[in-house]
Amino acid sequence: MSEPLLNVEGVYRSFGGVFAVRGVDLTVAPGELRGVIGPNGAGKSTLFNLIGGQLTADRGTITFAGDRLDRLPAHRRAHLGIAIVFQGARIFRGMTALENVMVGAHATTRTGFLRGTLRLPPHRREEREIRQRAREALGRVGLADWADRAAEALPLGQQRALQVARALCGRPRLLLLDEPAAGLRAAEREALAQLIEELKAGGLTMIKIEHDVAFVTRLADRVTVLDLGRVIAEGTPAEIRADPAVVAAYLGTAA
Amino acid sequence: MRSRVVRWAPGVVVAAGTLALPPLLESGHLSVYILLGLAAMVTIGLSLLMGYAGQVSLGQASFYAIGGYTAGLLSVHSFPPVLGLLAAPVAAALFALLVGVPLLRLRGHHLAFATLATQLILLSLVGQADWAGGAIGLQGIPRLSVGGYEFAEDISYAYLTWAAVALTLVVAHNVVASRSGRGLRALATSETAAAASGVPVGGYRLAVFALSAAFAGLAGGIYAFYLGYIAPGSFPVLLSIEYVVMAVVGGLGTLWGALVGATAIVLLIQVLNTVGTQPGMPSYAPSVLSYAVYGLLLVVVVLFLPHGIVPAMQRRMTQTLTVGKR
Amino acid sequence: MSELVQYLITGVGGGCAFALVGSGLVAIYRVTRVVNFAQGGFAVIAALTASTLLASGLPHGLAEGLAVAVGALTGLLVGLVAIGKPGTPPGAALIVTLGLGVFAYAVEVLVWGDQPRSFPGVPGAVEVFGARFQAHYLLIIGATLAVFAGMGLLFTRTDVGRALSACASNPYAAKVVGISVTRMGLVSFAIGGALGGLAGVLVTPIQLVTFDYDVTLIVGGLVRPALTLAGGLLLGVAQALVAGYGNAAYQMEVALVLMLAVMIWQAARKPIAQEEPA
Amino acid sequence: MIEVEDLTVRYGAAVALDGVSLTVGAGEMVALIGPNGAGKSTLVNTLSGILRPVSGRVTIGGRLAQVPEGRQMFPDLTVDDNLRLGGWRIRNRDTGPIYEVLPDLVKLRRRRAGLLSGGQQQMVAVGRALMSRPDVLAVDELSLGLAPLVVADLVRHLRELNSERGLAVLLIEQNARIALDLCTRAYVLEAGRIATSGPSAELAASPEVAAAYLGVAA
Repeated sequence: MSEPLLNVEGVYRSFGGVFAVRGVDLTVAPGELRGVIGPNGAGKSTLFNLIGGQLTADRGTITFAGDRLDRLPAHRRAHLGIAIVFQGARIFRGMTALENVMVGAHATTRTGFLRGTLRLPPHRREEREIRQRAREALGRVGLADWADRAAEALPLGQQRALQVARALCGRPRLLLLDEPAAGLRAAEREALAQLIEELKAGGLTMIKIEHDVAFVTRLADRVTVLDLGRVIAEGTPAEIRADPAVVAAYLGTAA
Repeated sequence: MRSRVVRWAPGVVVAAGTLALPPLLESGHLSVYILLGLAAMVTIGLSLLMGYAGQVSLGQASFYAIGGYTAGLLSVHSFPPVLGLLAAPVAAALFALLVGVPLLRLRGHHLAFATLATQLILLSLVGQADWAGGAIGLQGIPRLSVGGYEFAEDISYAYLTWAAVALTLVVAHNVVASRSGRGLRALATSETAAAASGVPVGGYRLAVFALSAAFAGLAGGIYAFYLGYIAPGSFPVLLSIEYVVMAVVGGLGTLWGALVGATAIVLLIQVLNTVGTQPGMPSYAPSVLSYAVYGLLLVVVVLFLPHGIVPAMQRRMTQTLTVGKR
Repeated sequence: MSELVQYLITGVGGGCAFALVGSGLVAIYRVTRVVNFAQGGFAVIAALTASTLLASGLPHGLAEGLAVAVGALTGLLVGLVAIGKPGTPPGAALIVTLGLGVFAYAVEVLVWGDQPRSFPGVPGAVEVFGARFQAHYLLIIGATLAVFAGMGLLFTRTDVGRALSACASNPYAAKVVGISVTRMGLVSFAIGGALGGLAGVLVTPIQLVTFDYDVTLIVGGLVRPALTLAGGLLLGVAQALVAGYGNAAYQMEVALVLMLAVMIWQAARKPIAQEEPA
Repeated sequence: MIEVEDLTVRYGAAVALDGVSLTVGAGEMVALIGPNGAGKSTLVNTLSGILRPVSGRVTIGGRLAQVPEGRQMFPDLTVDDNLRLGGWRIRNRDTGPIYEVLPDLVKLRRRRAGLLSGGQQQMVAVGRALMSRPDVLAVDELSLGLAPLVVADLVRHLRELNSERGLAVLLIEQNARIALDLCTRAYVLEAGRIATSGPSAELAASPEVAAAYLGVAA
C-alpha cells in the first residue's frame, strides 16, 4: 500500500465533558474515496470538523501528506490542499455564483491587499486566471449558465453544486464532503453521484460523510462506520453490508 | 461597449460636478462642502467595514480624532505640515491594529459596544492629556503647506478634500474588486466557509478595520489643518453614530451609498441648523432637532428601506427598465 | 477602614443601578435577541418624570412608582417599533433602538430642557463601622435586592415568566406550544423599561440626571443574568475605589476597560463555527 | 382530521414542498416517511401554522399538537413547567392527567428538562403536546437518536393513546421500519413531493421503498 495521504491517529474531542469523538483512527490512501457513515450523533460531523480545522482535537494527531495538521487554523489547511463541501448551504450571500467560486481559489493564489489596490500587472494576470478557473469549475458542476446570478437565489441543489465548484477551484488534494446528497431530488442526487465518480476517476482523494447508506456504499472504495464516537467497523462496502454489528448499530430498530 | 459608457457615466458626471462646484459656492456653503467631503471619506471606510466585511463600528470618530491629533501635534511641534497629513492615516491605522487585536475577537453587537467604549476611553484620556491641550484642545495648528504652496483659502481645502475623497473611493473600489475584497465579502456571510477556502479570517478582519481607520484618519488630518483647532469635544460619540446613520441611509455594501448617505445627512443637518437658529428658538434647538431627525431617519430607513437609498433606487431603476422593455 | 467601608457601600449603591439597567437589557436580549441601545433612555426618562411629578406636589413613593410605570410604557413603545414589524431581524432592530435612543434624547431635552435635574431621596445619614454615608444608599441596595428576588420569582413561578424563559431558551418550541414570541418580546421590553426606570429613579438623588449613559450601556455586553449583577456591582465598587484612592478623573476608564476585558474574555472561550447558522 | 391539498412551501427561492396532498382520518395512524431533507419537517411546521404555504390548502378538523423534531425542550425549566407550557394555548395548567398517561414522568417532574436523557425528553415532548388536549398528534422523528428499547416504549404509548382515546397520529419518520410497523397507511415523501403512498404492508413489501429507505438491509 502506498504512503497514506491522510492519517488520523487516536483523536479525541469532547464538548462540555461529553466525548463526541473518542480515539478515532483513520487512514486514507491517495486517490481513495472513503465513506464515513453512522447514525445521528455518532461523531461524523465532529470528525469532519477536526480534519477541516473548524474544531481542534483535545488529543491525537492528524497528518496530511507528511504535514502535521492538528494545530493549524482552517485557512492554513486549505492552503495545504484540503477543501470542504459543508452540509446545508454555506454559500456567500451578496455575491454572484462566479464570485463565490472565485473565493475558492484563495488558497492557491497570493495577491495581497496592497497589490490588489494598486492593480499591478501581476494582479491583473492572476485575476484573469482565477476567473478562468472559476468558470471551468462552474462548467464542471453544470452551473455555467448561472455564473452571474446571486448565489442565494439558486435552488438548494445548485447551491450544493456551487460549493463543490468552489472547492474544486482551489485545486484540492483532499475533498471533504459532508452529507452532500441530503435534501436533493433524485435527479440532482444522480448528477452529484456522477460528478463524484468523475472526480474519483481524475484521481482526487475524497472523504464523504453520509447518512444515506445506499448512496455511500455505491460510490465508496472503503467505508468507515462510526457509532458513539468510535470506529465500529471498516472495510469495503460489501464487508460493511455483511457486518452484523453495523446492521444492528445503524438500523438499530427491530421495534 | 455601451454598457461600459453607462457604467462610467454617473462617475464622470459626479466628478465633473465636484470639480466645478467650489468656485461657485459662497464661503459658508464651501465649508459645508469641505465637511461633507470629510464625512464621506469616513463613511466610505465604514461602509467597507460594515457593508462588505460585516463588522460594526460605533467608534469610527475615534480614528478621525487620532488623525486630527496626529496632524495637529506634529505640525504644532514644527514638523512640516505635509508630514503631519501623511502621518494622520498611518497613525489611525496603527491605532486600529493595536486595539483591533483584542477587540476583533468580538462580533456583532459586542464589537459595536467595544468600539464605542474605546472611543469614550480615548476621548477621556485625551481630555486629561496636557501635552495634547487637554479638554481645551489643541490650538494654533498652522495651515497646510506642500513645498512652497500654502493652503490658505477654503477653496484649496475643498479641492484637497475632494481629491482625498476620490482617492479613498478608488482604493475602496479596488480593494472590493480584488482577491482580498472577495475574501472580505465572503467572510461577512460565513467565516467558516471563508476560512475553509483559505481566507485568513482574523488577519483580513484586522486589515479592513485598519484600512477604514486610515480613511477616517486622513479625513481627520485635513480637518485639523482646515479648522486650525481641535478638541475632544470635536469628536463626540454622536459623531460616530452619525457616520453609521450616513452609511445605513445611503446603503451598506455600495460605495456610492456612502457618498449619497453622507451628502443627504450633511445637507439635512444644514437645513436643521438653519431652522434651529431662527430667532426665538431656544439655544438647544439645533441639537435637539438634529438628534430627533437622526433618530427617526435611522428607524424609518432600517424598517422601510432596509438596504438603504442607493440599492433601493437601483432596484427601482432596473424594474422600470425591464418593464419598459416589455 | 472606615474609608474603605464608605467606598464599598457607595460603590455597591452605584453598582446596583448598573445592575438594574443591565438586567433590563439582558431580559430584552434573552427573549428577543435584540440589544437595546435605548436602554439608558428609560432611566433618564423615568428620573425626569419623577422630578416633575415631585415638583408638582405628588408624594414620594407615588411619584417614583408612576415614573417607573412611565419607564415600562416607554419600553413597550420602543419594543413595538423595534420588533413590532414582522420579519425585522435582530441586527436591524438593534439599529432601530439606537435610533430611538437618539430620538429619546431629543424628546427629553424638548420636554425637560437641557439643565441637569435632581430630587431628594431618603433624608439623613447612617454610620456603619465609622463610615458615614447617605441613608438613601440603603434604599438603593434594599430595593435592588428585592427586585432581583422578585424577578427570580417571576421567571420561575408564574406562567408569563415561564413563557418568557421558554422564548429565551427555545423560541421554536415556544411557537410549537402556541406562545406568541413577539408578544413575549414586548413584555420583555416593558420589563426592561421598568428596570431601567427604577434604576434612574433610585440613583438620581445621589447623582444628577445626566445624559451620559454610555457606560451603563456597556454593561449590556454581559448578556448572562448572573454576570450582569456581578459585573454591575464590580463596576460600581471599582469606580468608587478608583475615585476614592486614586484619581477621580480615571473612574470611567477603569469601568470601561474592565467591561471590555470581561467581554473579550467571554468571547475567547467560545468557538465561532458553532454560532453560525448553516 | 387533517386534509392537505396541493400544498407548496418555499424558503426564499428553494421549494421545500411541491404540490403535496395527504389526509389523516379521525383515529387513524398515518406515517410520512422519506430521507433527510425531503420536506417532512416543513410539512409538520406548516400544519401547525409556524410556516405559511405559498399555495394550497390545509384543513384541520380539531386541535393539532406537534411533537417537534429534536424534542425541543425548554432546557432551563423543570419537566412539570415544560408540561404546563404545553397547555398555554387552551390555558390548561393541570398536568396531573399527563402523569397518569405517562407514569414514567412522575419521578422526573422536578428535574430540569435539559438534563434528561433523549428518551426521557421525547416522553416529555409527547406529554407536552397532550396538554393541549389534541385530536391529532403530529410526531416529528420519534426515533431519532434513541435506543431501540426506548423507541419501543414510546411506540407502545402512542398505540395506547390511539386505541384508548382515539387520538389520530401523523408519524414522521426517517426510519421506515418503525413507521410502517406502527401505522396502517403511509406516504413516501421525496424531495418535496409524494413519491408513493398506500397501506403499510404494501409499501413494506415494495422493493423500491426497501432499497431507498431501509438501505443495506434490503
